[in-house]
Amino acid sequence: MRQYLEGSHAVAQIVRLCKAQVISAYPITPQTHIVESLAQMVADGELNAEFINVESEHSAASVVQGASATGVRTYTATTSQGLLYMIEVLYSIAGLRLPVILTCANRAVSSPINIWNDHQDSVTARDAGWLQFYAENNQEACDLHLMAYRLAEDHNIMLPVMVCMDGYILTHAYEVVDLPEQSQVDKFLPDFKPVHCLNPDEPISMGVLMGPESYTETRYAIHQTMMDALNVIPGIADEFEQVFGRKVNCLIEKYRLEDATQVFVAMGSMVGTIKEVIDGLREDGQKVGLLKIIAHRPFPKKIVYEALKNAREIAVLEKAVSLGEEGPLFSDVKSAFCGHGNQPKISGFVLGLGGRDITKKSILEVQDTLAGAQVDVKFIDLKI
Amino acid sequence: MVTELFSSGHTACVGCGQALGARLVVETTGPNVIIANATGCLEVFTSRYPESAWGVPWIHSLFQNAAAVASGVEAALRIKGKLDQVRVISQGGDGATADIGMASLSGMFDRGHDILYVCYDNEAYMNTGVQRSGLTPFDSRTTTSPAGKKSFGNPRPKKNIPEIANAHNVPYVATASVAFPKDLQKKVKKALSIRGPKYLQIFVPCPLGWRHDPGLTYEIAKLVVETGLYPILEYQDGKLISLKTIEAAKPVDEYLKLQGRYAHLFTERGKGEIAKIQAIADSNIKKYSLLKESKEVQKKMMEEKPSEEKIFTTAELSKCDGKDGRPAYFAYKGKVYDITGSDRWADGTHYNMHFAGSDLTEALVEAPHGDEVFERFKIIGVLKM
Amino acid sequence: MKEIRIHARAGQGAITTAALLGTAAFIGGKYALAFPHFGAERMGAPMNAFVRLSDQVIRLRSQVYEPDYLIVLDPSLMRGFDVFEGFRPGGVAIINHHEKVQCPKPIQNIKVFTVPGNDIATEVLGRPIGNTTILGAFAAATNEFGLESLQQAILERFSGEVAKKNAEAARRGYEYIKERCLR
Amino acid sequence: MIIPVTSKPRTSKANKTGTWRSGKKPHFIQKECIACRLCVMVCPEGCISGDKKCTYISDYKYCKGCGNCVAVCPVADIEMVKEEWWRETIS
Repeated sequence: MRQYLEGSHAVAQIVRLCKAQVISAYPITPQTHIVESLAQMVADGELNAEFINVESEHSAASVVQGASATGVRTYTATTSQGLLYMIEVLYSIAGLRLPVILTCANRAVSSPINIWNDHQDSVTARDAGWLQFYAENNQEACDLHLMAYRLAEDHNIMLPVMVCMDGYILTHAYEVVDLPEQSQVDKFLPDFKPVHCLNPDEPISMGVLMGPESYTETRYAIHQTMMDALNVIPGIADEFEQVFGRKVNCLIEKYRLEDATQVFVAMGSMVGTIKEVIDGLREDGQKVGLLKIIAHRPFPKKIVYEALKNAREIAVLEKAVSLGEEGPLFSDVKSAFCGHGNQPKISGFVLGLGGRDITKKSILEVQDTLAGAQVDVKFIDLKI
Repeated sequence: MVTELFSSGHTACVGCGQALGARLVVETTGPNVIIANATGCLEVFTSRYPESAWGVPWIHSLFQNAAAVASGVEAALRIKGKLDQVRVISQGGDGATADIGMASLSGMFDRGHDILYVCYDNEAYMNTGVQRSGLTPFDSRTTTSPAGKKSFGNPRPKKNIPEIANAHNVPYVATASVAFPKDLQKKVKKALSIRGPKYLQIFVPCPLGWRHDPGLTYEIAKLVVETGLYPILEYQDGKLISLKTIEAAKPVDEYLKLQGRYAHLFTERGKGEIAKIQAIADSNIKKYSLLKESKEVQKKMMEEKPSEEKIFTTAELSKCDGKDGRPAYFAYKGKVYDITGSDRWADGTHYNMHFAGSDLTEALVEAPHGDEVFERFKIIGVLKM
Repeated sequence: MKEIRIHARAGQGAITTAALLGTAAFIGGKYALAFPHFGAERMGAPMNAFVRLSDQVIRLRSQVYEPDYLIVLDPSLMRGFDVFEGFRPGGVAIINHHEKVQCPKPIQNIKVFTVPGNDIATEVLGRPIGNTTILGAFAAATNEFGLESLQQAILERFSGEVAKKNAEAARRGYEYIKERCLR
Repeated sequence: MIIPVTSKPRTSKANKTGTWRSGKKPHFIQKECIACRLCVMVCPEGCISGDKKCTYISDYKYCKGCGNCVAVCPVADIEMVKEEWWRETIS
């Protein structure tokens, strides 16, 4: 049913509809409205869940690791310093193949401390074995959470999923959102049946010590599963469409790419602003298009190449930079062209760090620079 | 003089108790101190680039490691041989201290660093918007321990950090409130006179989080002590050496009704809960014997008072209140002074704050003058313990 | 698409006002995006909230630099702050103040309505919080949505007496503009 | 290239928080004052100063109008007064 909600409250409603049973929460701006509304639902008896007020993010991840290992559906949310503090637990959760769902309300990282939006936090966790989806708007954030639970608990995947939504820009934005009915969610999302879990009836030991003779294969298995997920996701997305009556993209979205010679590639809420600029440029005859990356992990390399192969000039815009090299998404997109002939010009742009506003002018500055020589790391709206 | 160690212009909310507490602390430590400050309101409202309210060297750690960063600062000063000129302070809010920073705080205590740790207790995570912490009081409403059809707010009582600090054999542990600024500053000075780890926990009201009138910060910080809900104690090497006694314990309702975070208790459903909070106050009063005339308190603090002069019982002293022609006496540290006829004690009252016929030992701490002003009065006896 | 910038101090309900405005437009059949420009603002410090209204899904995520409409909830802000920065020609500004306010800059055919929101609110709500009164005035001055949509948004957001009184405050703001300013 | 993440000491004074007051401010009557300095001690902004009796005043460039000095003064020598900010200049 179409409602007008703040992004955080919409996501909290989805978590309620998915019937998470153990929720761990440690407050960090701008994630707080999500856990606050879940707390109120539990306090009012609208959500039958254990809501655990932990003493830190390291424990927030540890609590959902323990609960998921004991066979219940879990949820937690964090951002920035909190995500960095819990990273060792994130690796452990993926290694244990536990289907934990985490919302990252993306925010810059210290020092200096900054509470506004960028993607430096979640990209730091991209090697941890979690599926990572980035939402453009709050409708997508809701749909990606529904897909996250279904994919994570699918016995062909059994991996945790991180849904990234831009702090303040999405979490604190009031938008029109179509929330599903409980019956639809129950149809799409079967009860969670763990592959292995802590249970006296079958007292297995989890997370055991594995030496050189057996450790490698566990990593290979996660990597192979990530690659398999690329094929599993489209099928589940179709099921999503049948149940909820609308499409959901989980890997990429093509926008006016058919005859585009210049293509922007980006993730998250800035995509909306880029689409506005593209419509303007198209009106005065410029062949410009956009490829929205939704899944940063697993990175859909083949379909990214298929989508971009006819472009002459590609600009990758991102809100993060691997200090000492280039933007992580830029590296990923360039790698899609390895082994293919007639390489297009691909330039990398860093913008919107620490909440600096991305305006239409910023996008046009990207386009001007793209026309020139290829650059690896161009900071846009730099004040030096 | 406008203060130079914690300057105006910081962006704390109107009537912020934590800004008041932080200013009182750093004005006492003086310039030769390095502060390691955890993430939180204090850090945010004093250090928005390119400005800073601090007049002393100050570093923002992260949320959970202020005590560990301070340990590093202390170690560096120690190896440079400067630890007796430059002292080290580590500070944070209640969440940074009692929750996320507990491990590094325990580590600092355990290693015995020469650091004063100050916890500004505003009883919830205020910087992120009033979420529950380990020091959120019982039944108080926060956004992650909300009141609802099935809940009266925070279901758990406050952690007792002073006793946890004592369990680490910390040489000096004390609590204070911004309503008693002189007592607070006296404890900071005392702490800095001691080597090794020290812990000071300061009660600081938060108008935004507790939803009270910004002008009531002082009043609320006083009432919490006068109801017994926040014992003001001082330990040295684990032994109680001083505490702030209460004349007659005020009912907790007087304190609770000023704050929106307890509004949900003033309903039909909530009445029973207020009784539970009163029980917490009563148990504090009993456990720490906070009431004035309870005998143990008098004996414990005043043992060494032998004297052959006239001995006054408390009852006898209270009759000499200088009214209707009666003499005006008061007691100070066990001695009884005659102030009959003094122009500053007209009909037995002093600036309508203090009254003849009572024991003014504790009240003097908050006075703008020391006990030198008593020299010109005659000592005419001793207060019987 | 129309862009709105709301000026207030932290703690004065700018975000609730933006959300109510967005909800009213949504009830009136439009798409709306309402979002704050959050800082580490403390109670009392100046801050903004933004709203975009349109007939299609709103995708533009940047802040509002050239507002079609301006709402100033706390007139004392105008002392040290140019609330009219980037104000579009033909724009409409609603200022919550009991004294006439002029736009200090020459921008063609703009309308600046000053509405004693706090005084009206004191009469209706018993407290000088003029947010909903100003929203009523906004509805009348811009016709972006009807008074009924705004009142329904208020009734959904608040409850009981508070809701009814705020809905009435909105009507008073609406009438204030209709009678005083648009005749 | 280094861009320091530091601020110079006491620079918060550039931020005149007096503009936060909305309608009321403390007025120091300076008649009963006994120079007990309790107002100086409880001001969260640390912007009250004075030395001898009846010389205490708040710096209105910074005073946010919280009113704690009024609450604490033992001789009621400070009172909150309405402030018409149109005329009051924050100098």
